[in-house]
Amino acid sequence: MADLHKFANPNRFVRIARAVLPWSNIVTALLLISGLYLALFNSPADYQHGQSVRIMYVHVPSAWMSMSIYSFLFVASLVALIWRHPLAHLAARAAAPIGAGFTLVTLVTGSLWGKPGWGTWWVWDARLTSVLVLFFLYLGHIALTHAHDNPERGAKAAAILAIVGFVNVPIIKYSVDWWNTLHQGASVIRADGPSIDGSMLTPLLLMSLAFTTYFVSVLLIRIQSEINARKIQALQLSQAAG
Amino acid sequence: MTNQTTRNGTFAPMLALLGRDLRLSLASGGDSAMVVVFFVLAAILFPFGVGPESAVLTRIGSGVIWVTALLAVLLSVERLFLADYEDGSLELLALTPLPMEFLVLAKVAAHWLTTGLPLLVATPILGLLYHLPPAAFGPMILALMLGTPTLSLVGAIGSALTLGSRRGGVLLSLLVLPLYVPVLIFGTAVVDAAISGSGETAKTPIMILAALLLASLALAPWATAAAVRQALE
Amino acid sequence: MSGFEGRDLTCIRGGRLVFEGVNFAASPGQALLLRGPNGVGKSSLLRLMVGFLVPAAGTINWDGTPISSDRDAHGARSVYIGHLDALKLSLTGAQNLSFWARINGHGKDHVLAALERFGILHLADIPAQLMSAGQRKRLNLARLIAVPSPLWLMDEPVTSLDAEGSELIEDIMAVHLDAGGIVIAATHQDLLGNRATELRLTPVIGSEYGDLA
Amino acid sequence: MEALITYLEMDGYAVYIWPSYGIVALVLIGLAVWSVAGLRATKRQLDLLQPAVEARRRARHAASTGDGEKIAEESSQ
Repeated sequence: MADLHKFANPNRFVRIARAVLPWSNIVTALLLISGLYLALFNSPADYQHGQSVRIMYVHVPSAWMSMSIYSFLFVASLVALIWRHPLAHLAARAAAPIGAGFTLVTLVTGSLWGKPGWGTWWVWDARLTSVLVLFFLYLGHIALTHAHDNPERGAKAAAILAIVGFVNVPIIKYSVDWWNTLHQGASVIRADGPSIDGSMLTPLLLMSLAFTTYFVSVLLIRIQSEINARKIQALQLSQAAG
Repeated sequence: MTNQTTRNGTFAPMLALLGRDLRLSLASGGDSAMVVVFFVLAAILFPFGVGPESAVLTRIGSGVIWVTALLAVLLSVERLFLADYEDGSLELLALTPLPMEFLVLAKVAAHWLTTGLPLLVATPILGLLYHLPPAAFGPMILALMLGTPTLSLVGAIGSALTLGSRRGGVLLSLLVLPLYVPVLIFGTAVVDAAISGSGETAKTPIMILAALLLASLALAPWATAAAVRQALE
Repeated sequence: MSGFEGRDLTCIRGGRLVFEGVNFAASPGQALLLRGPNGVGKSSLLRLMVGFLVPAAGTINWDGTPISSDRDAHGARSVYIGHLDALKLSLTGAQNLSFWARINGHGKDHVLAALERFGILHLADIPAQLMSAGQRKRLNLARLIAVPSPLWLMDEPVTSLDAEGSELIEDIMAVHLDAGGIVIAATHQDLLGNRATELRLTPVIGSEYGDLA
Repeated sequence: MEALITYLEMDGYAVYIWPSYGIVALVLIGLAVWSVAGLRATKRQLDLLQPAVEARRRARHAASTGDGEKIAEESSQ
């Protein structure tokens, strides 16, 4: 490239991404297969929750993912704003939909797990409610990135929101817990998971690792398409400038 | 010809901005009156939905008052920077010797005086409509006094972030409402504690509301100033 | 080196390279006119000078120190005249101007002098709503005097001004230069004759990739 | 066959377990497919745009070589 800009050389990133992607796909597949095998076939039913404990093997890992991706969003936004690194903006923009996806999965599987336990589809359990609020933080971030005509503006605004949001997550968590204990109706038993013994821990960890490598794979794909989209925009702009 | 800006403290410029904003909002036919009317009207709708039984109304009273107050602040905070952004004043405000963070504080103060304060004045009326016991009026006013500035501060972040965006209003509420959850929880808790019994239990939520206010006094100006700066790029 | 200078400036907006390797220098008493066809980045360069935009590369210095080190000090020493008039329509001419004076830490003593200098003293108590576009432009330009600052940064200062207004603003600029001030304007008109040096921006060829080459 | 059915029933929890894994599959696969499709679409558009810009640049470059303009090297992807 004649006048490649040295500030953010995405080609180096694209080369790395292309190298890493096949491996992370393979690892994800292996982890998923082994995880699912253990989760669905080779682990005992829980004495208290019965077979429905198998939902936990997807519910808990996706909850962990929804929170860790939001932290990823926070770190990417910090890097983007402090060091003005355009790739970090794209990483945040690529990660947000994945995080929202995992949060949605957490909510749906949480409700499906709650139904046999308490007989209702939705329980205002402290953790589930916090995840519900987190879901709207994700939607806010995604909406803000696309709300401005100039994608650069949207990225910066969303980065600031991610930082403000991240600072608020513990506050929201604390206030929802406080609110939950305050209104602790007799009927709602605490939704803590079953005591996790060895045979259940391994599928849980395998599934969590599988989800993490899945996140890495999809993130690398999405960042590459964000880079292409920005190149297309730059091409069109220079075409417009004649 | 050096620039003789005597940096006579940060308050004169802040007061100048505060004074201008107050004069503007009074001149433009008191948009604070509209905010109060929305507040009372929205709160009046609930009895049509849930029925007039006073036991029910008392039970949901503080929650309804807080949610409608929160929505009233949200609706009015959208225009906080919009007018200045559209007529080019925001650029010039960023060029004053005073850091943007202080100007944001002045604007939020002006916003609170024109919306938060009128809401406080209108709250007793709703208290009567919802048959809240007299013991609840004091804590309700105190909770709103601590809560509404926080709502204005956090709302300012949202309004700066949505400057120049296409769907301002709806986007603003999507960004800001999740951040309002803690203020709503502890705000209503103050009144519930006052209604249900010993005033003692009301102390904790009041302290937390005050903590939330101090935290947003620290975080919001930085975030809003950063959002305004990137909106001016 | 006292004065205002920029070295090897590169500006990227919206992923597109606007210009690169641009240098400028203006010492006290000098005027600099930014020339070039539309879309070449005159306004972007001006916004770099004001500090709204941060250059992707290169630095802008005032008396040797980068302006990014103390944005508020740079804000205090400069006056920016943009495309928009930055006036509140419900406030009168004097109220608008004295607001800008007080918020920049000045008293109101220059306000009436500024209105008079721009020939709009009679608009002191008239709400900006009732003023014509030319009068509003003069009220906006009156900030140059109401908020005394050494560095004047102007984007198309003479648009919507009649001939008499353009002459007036040229005289005021000349007085400012004589007093050791600096004037930088992005404009198509010829201003200040030989007292102004020109910086011609040319469209950047073949640089279709911005920060994400 | 019998064992399969009893297994699938999951002691009566089937109606909760399989939809859970269904939503997981739906979201994960959906996200992956949507991302890959997005990447392909942008690549295709980029390949379309690339030559057009190249041609235009060479034309402008050829026209302006007269006045010693900085020769932009041929961009090699």
